[in-house]
Amino acid sequence: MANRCAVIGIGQTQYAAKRDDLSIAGLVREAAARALEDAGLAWRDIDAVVIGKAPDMFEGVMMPELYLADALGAAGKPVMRVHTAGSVGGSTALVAASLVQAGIHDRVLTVAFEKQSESNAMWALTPKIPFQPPVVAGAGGYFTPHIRAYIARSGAPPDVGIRVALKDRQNALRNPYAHLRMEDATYEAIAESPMLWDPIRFHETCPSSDGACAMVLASEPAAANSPRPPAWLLGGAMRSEPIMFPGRDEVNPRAGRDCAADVYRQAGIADPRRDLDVAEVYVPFSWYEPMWMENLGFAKRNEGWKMVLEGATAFDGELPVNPSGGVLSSNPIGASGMIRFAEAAMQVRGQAGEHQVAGARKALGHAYGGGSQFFAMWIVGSEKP
Amino acid sequence: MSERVYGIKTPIRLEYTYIAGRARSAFLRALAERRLVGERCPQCRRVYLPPTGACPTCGLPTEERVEVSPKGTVTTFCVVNLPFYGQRIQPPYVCASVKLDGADTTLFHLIQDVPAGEVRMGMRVEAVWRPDEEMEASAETIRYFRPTGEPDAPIGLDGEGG
Amino acid sequence: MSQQLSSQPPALSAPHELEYTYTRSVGPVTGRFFGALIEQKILGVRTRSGRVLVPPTEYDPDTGEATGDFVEVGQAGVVTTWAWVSEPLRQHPLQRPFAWALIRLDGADTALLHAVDAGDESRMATGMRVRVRWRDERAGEIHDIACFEPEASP
Amino acid sequence: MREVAVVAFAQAPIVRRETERNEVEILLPVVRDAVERSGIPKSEIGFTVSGSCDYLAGQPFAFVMALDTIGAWPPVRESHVEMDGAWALYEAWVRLQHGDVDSALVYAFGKSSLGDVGEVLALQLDPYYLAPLWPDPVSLAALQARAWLEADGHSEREMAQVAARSRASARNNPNAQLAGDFDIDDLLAEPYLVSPLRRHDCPPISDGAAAVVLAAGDLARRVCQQPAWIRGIDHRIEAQALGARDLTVSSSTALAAEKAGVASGPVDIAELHAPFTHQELILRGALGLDGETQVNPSGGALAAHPLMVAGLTRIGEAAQRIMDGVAGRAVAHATSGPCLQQNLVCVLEAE
Repeated sequence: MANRCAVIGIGQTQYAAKRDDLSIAGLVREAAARALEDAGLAWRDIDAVVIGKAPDMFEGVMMPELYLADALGAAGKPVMRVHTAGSVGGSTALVAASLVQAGIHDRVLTVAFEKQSESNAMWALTPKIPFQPPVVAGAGGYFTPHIRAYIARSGAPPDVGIRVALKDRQNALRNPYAHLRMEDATYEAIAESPMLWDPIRFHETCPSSDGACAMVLASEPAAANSPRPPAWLLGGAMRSEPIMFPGRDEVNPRAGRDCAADVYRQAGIADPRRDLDVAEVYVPFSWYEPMWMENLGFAKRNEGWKMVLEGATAFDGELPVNPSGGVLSSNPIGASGMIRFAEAAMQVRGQAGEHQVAGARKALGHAYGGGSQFFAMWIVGSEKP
Repeated sequence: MSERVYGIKTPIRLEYTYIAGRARSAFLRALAERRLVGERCPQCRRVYLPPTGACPTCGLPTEERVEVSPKGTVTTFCVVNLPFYGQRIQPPYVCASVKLDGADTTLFHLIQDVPAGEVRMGMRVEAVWRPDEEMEASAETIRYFRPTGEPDAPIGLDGEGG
Repeated sequence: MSQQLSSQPPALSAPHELEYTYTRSVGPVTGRFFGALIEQKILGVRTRSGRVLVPPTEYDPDTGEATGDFVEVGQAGVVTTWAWVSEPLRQHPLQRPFAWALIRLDGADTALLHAVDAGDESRMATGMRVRVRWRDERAGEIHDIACFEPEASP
Repeated sequence: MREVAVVAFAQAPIVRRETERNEVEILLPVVRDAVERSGIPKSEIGFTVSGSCDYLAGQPFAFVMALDTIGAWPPVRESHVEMDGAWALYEAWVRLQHGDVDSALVYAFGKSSLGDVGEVLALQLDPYYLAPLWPDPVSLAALQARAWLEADGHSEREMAQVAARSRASARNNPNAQLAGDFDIDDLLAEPYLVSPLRRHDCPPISDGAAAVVLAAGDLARRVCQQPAWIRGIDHRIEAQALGARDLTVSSSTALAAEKAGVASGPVDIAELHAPFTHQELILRGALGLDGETQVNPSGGALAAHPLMVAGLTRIGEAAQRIMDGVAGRAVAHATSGPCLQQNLVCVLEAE
């Protein structure tokens, strides 16, 4: 069976609208160097590097692993680059873990990044397809119709999104790396912010960020002498489904449900709401929190919004969701999935500082991409499986 | 020592040819005659519009062509209020998923000739085409969809069997 | 493909462009190199092992270690290899036949890749010396080096 | 290491410009052909992974369309690398080591004709020092060719011989794009394209797709008469700056070959992903191949070079010859980046 794998080093950059103090190599290096330092390792100790990011049109650098080889100390080593749209940060971590689980490498550096300020996020995300009508709705234009369908289906009160955004904005104040730090976040300030794609308001939407996140994944023997407690991989899974087919439930996609069931089975999670202590979930628009609560089996169908109103997902709630402030507070798209995976690992290592959930022992990292059709999830724990 | 430069501007312009492919070209050519033609999967018998040439659930080529009605139902929609890069119409405007009668998948297009606040899920709409002299093999020949005035149609809220 | 469809007219195609002017931040090392170009100076950077890298990169290509101090290098150097372009592409630095070359400037241990305006292939040879030709209006980017030209033989 | 084998390979006829079908329509028959040849029902394939590059089509998320070709329903374990399909095969080989999944579908597609490959590939280079000068891949390869010619007393004739041999071998490859008999002296009489490279030294621009099915242990034996076992597979990268590299050798190929165990036995055939003639000769040296090895019986990248596909095709072509019983031990190689910057080596053996 697969070998054990542990996270022994984590590094994140300061997320911001524009990191104009760094080159692309410098941005990736900031996260990777911090991960190595956290793991007590030097560049030569790393056996392989796995890089992930979303479309290369963001930076205008094609297959950037080639240019980044020296910034990641990769000369003479294996390097791979993963691209699975928005879930890429998560799938990259799973591909890196796969190398350790397969017994091929002992110490793998994995990095995910996006430097969106090099161009314009909307431009880079909008495919230019001839013969198409001018129906350019932007990223939010794809997801808000599914939010509308969820509200109609679940009967959720109209302000659930505002409450999620308020929670994540307040959580971000406890995360030194967060991009958006809304000191005066209030219900009214969010409610009165301009409607971008009805029903999503300005403060219920994720920012465009520059940022990178890195982790050092290690085999059991390599993790034995890591200076700080490791986070043990208890389960990891990916699922994909097509974007458009008859009967597809775009609000509660089966790929997400199947992926969660697989990762829970591997980690021995019978009741996720009871057995997990914290979840870092990919929520780029506020309403996706209640929707993913149902998709992940934390709540019954059409009742995810109740968890928000009951405060279950609050920082001091029964199952804190996105104590880091989440994607709503920092969104370098290629890195966001890995930030979720890394923040989950930080929680079970007791390394999350101001936003540490007391006593967190098992945590979920979740990422999704494309038209809610690519899913990557992992569960990490403080105890060896 | 010399001053440090912080940034550079690098113009990148690449020219491509887009090949619509067999299935999509047939769909676009039918539009020039104001006909909406999808393709049916030989195995699951579902009609895909716009067709991609393959049935995504069966992994089989779709070949049989099926003409569907220019009328359909809004399954869901969003109201775009914000200006952003690459936009070609002034906000606010409504974009909606429209399931045409006879098709099993939805078309994403504009809804106009109705105040944004009145657009609703289940609303019956019909295609508004360009004038004859502007017809060509392009999805831009459908300018937008507008309400037909028929009573709303039920839509499977729970995502039937998804 | 079933018969029914093979008598189709050819597939539709159309041109489409991918265009954006990227606003890049260059970071401290490249930033110093570009800053020096404005003043008609060429900087290299020293690795821990003492090698001088030109153009200066932030990290040692062999070890991944951060590079160290800057050092000014010569404005002329030796061609280590070259290639002759008889029909320049629309975005090449010169629009008349020219040579791409790897040029190890005096004082550098690695070679810079740029264009050499030699006029004719016969004037190119590995080992020849070339000198930088500065652009008149310099903006702090790689085009401030307009190209290189064969050094007048003494 | 768990025994994993190639049990099926399929590819599309490689053409200069596919103007009728889009990527999905090219890929669909190739994926179905490979799955059918594998004898494993599509629904039982445990993992799917693909290789492609958005910049070839100039569309972000171009790979998402391809998902339609594999019938990803019910939802599948699927991943994608923005690299040549050979690296997707590596990811599949790693995944099969875990033991919970026994088969994998690997596919790759690429239409190099849609954009201007000379400009598109320049975006792989350093975005501050090099990409803004827009050096095209032929120019960079020409720099390498001259360094190699002048370093070891090689000749342009040796390069022309590689071209002639490749296109003669391609005559018995129905999927090859360029095939035929060429006289060495006629080739050498041609003008340079970018000196010292002539047109015959350079790869064609191609559109194509390929798919491979991998299976582990007993499943491989059950579905395939003579599986092509992956005895070793490894890949390495070098720093990119051409001015900081020794372009006359391929150190990353030599290192990958050592890790993959190339030297531990005779090599009947080698399928090398050398887009330019001099690169095949550099790779032969790095892999330690002698006169006994037949190189690129398929014609190699000089006969057909769909970007993001040609590397996976080398593994497919080598494996096919083992499955057909024509070779007992084969080496396949794939490259990525300018002037052989990153290289993958795979050793395949019959039982």
